[in-house]
Amino acid sequence: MPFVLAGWLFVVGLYGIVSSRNFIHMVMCMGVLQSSTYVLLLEVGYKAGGTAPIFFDTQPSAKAVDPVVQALTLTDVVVGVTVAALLMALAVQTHKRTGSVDPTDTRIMAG
Amino acid sequence: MSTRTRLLLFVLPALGVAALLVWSFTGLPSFGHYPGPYGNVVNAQVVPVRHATNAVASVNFDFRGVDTIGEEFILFAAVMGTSALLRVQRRERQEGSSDDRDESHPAAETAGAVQVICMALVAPIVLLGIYIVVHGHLTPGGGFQGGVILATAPLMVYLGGRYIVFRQVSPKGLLDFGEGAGAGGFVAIGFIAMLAGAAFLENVFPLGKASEVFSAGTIPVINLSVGLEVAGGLLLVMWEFLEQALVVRG
Amino acid sequence: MTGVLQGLTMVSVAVFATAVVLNRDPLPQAMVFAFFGMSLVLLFLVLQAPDVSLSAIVVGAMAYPLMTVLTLAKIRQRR
Amino acid sequence: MHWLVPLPVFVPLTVAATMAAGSFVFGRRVADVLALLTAVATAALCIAILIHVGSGRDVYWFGGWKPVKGVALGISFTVDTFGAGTATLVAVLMVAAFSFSWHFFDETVEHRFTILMLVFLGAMVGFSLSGDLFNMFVFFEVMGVAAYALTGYKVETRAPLQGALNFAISNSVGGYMVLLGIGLVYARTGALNLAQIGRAIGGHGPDGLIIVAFTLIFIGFLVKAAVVPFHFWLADAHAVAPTPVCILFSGVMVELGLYGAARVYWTVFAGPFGAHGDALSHVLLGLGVLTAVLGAVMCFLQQHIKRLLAYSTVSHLGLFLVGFALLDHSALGGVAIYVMTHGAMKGALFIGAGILLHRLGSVDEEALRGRARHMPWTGLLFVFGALALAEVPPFGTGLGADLIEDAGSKAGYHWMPWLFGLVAALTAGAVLRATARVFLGLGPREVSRFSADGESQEEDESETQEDRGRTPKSMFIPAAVLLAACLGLGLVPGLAGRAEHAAVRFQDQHGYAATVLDRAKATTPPAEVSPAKWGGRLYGLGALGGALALAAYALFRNQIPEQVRRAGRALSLGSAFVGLRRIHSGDVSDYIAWLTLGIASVGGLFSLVLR
Repeated sequence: MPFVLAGWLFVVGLYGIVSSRNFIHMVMCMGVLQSSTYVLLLEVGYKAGGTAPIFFDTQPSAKAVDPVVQALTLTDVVVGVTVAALLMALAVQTHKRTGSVDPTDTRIMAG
Repeated sequence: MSTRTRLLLFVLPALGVAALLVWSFTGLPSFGHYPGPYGNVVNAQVVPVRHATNAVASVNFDFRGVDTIGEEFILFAAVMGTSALLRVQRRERQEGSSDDRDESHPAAETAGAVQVICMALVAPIVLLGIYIVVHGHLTPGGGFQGGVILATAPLMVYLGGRYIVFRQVSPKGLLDFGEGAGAGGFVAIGFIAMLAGAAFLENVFPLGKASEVFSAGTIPVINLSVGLEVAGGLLLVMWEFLEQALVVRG
Repeated sequence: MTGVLQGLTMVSVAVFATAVVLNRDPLPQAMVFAFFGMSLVLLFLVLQAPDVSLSAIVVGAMAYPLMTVLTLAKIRQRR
Repeated sequence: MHWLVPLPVFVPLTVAATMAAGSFVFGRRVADVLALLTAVATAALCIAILIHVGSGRDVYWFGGWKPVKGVALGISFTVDTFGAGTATLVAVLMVAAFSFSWHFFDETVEHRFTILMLVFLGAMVGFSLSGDLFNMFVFFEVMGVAAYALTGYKVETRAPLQGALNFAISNSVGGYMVLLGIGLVYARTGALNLAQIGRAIGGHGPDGLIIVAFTLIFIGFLVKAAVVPFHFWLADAHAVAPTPVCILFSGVMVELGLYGAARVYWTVFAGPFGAHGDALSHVLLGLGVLTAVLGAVMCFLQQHIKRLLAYSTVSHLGLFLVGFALLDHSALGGVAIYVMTHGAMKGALFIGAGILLHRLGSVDEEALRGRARHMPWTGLLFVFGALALAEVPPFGTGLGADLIEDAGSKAGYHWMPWLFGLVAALTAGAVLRATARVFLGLGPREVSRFSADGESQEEDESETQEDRGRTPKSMFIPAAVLLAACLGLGLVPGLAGRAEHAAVRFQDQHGYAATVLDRAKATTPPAEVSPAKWGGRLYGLGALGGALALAAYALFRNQIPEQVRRAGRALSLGSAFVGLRRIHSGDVSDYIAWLTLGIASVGGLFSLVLR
């Protein structure tokens, strides 16, 4: 079952975030978690024996995989990288203020 | 919570989540048997109705163009946010003498050969980026991918050890302008359709002949504006990150 | 043939993802993450998604590493 | 398909992009004026749309892609009264926020803050109006990215960075859960339009895929809605975000999470789960009660006024979830009224906190003890805010609570008035206590329990550096207007009936699908509307009494005889509270562990009861 890969990525990503002691590591684990959505979407839209949904040199009648999930995944990729940029910027500033990127050292609010 | 406690708290629920996901996957159609209908209808309409050959680009910029506007504004907000978060505080300006940073070469250690290669790569990268942007409606690629590639050209200049040149070829005001104009241009195309009496973002431009560069109506125009935004935005982010690194050095 | 190729890339995605998570030192992790990105690109290719794999390339090979390296460079400088 | 519909989303976005493009032209004041005008225009557009949809629905097909044989090719905005009403609330609160920030920041604030606020505005309106599942996800993310950046805006201090990181990581995980759920649903139906998905899965009973997809999408939205145990990020973010941003966070952004969950439930999942309504209702009621009580208790334990208000928002979200859980049109109408009036009230209270910060440089109850004696009007603002929190008639919050309680009693949950009373007493009591301490100097001295409080004081001052001699009118007036609106909404004749009819339309899955896919004219199915009555309002007075008693206890507990205090200690509530506070650790890894626990337990419960 190829779909299990998506589940694995999601759970492994969660594990990474939960066990992480470094914000930069955490951002990359978020990337792993998010890749579960890419994988699920693209696997869902796949057709056995289908070609890419580009009809530049093939006939439109050719059996092509689903373009919609690919468009969704494209959007998703952009979301991922932009959120990562924002999180990195936050991590940089946190480090500047506290000298650390460990969530345990840097927190000051609780309760 | 200590890491240990947290992991103990996490283990069983994580197994539960995994079990739930696997249970849901048993209800999926088997791999390779996409049931439709959305994608099939789109595939059938792209060439005859839209005169575009890249179905993915047609979905992104025509059928579901509003999603992509949203996507562009995610990028836009992230760039604005990143540069707001990395803005150099007054306090730091006073501490680190920022005036002398123009003479510093952050990548000064770069070897001579690397410098030459980097500078030689600039032109091909720009060409490749433009090619990928303008053929987005025909072949894989488009504004986003081409925009990222375009943004790396000035970075090559930077890696070539020319920080001053980098700042000259990508002045901040111009990047701001490019980013804003790109995002705004996309929305403007939507409004143009409304002024023409059609729905927001309706493809009202001449459709041309499929598989030619000037075809598919608004799609290539939107690609251009997305390319502008992505290149401007990405460079702006890099600019801010570099600026940060330099203030510290200074 | 396609099936074997797909299976292999899926396994490699799973392996690299696990490696990313288990690698605790950010700089090596950034490298492993680049490999993970490349394995995703391959997977997208065998799933007939050239558009997505192209953007995964530009994100995984340009935007992401640049950002991570700059962030790490910045953080290391201050140590 | 009316041309007005896309405007309130794309006008603010256009202005934001233009401001970025022309950043070297605009000065700060030009940008401020432009932003305020845009927010006013957006509010006007939203109200126009609200009037235009009337008692029907309007479907706007972007790109002109109308559905073909029941297959939606493009994206639709499907606007009904609730959608347009929520959008109006967003825009009105944005007007208040811009007005407030006129004098709030010193000159270090740059145009980027205003630009991010405008993107935030457009995104929230888009989320309210959208009729497409993936499009909702996209606007959810736009709203998220703008919100994370706004939370961390005051980068010169540590707490906002921590708040923003916790917020961003928790909510991004929530967003990806939604997307995973969308992937599952798409695999089953090949559709992304809510109406089309609903129709495609409507006829069948739920199976594993549908239950898990529902769990993922629902919890993803509940992370934004800060339902326990997904609520941890909220207090961290709300306590540190700039005050104008807090107005929107507490007033409407969090509520949008619940709105999204409700929209998706009634357009998509009500079909397959219809036969299991009772079981679903029980699970959601449990979550709602837990959230309401925990939020209220945490609220009472706070000293940091913004954090206190943040926890009261958690508690109210619990009440809204309880109203949603009844799956009944009167209760949902009540929730709608409560959300509107709560937004106005919470906006006013956050403005009050912002005024304290502006004038006195702190929002810490203990640090401010008695220092606001010369600010009677602001004090009055807090007192009226507390009255609204206590659901005292004729504040609209009371009307909303009434409708929900009535529906609950009808369904056999006779404890419901007690729950509402408890929440009202604890949250209003906390605000009254803080007010008495800050404006009158009452009560015993207390040690700042957290080092954070001491530090945040120094930090908060950097938010503003203007002359602090008096409260600018641009701050006070929006708060007064919002409170007046909270009061006035409770007095609008026939509001309850209209809200209930709107709820009936909101819950009418077949009618929704018919309007979207078959271009059928929207009609309101006949429904019994509860008669207008004021009897339940006595609870409001009772809750006010409780709030006064609690505040008095907190302020004068040293005067209580020792024996009584010892008896109280024997209940060992104190150590329970310490434990409760310790759970809110400020460490985002902990939050994700709790989130995982939440997914597993809620998903597990759903899989047991919904089959």
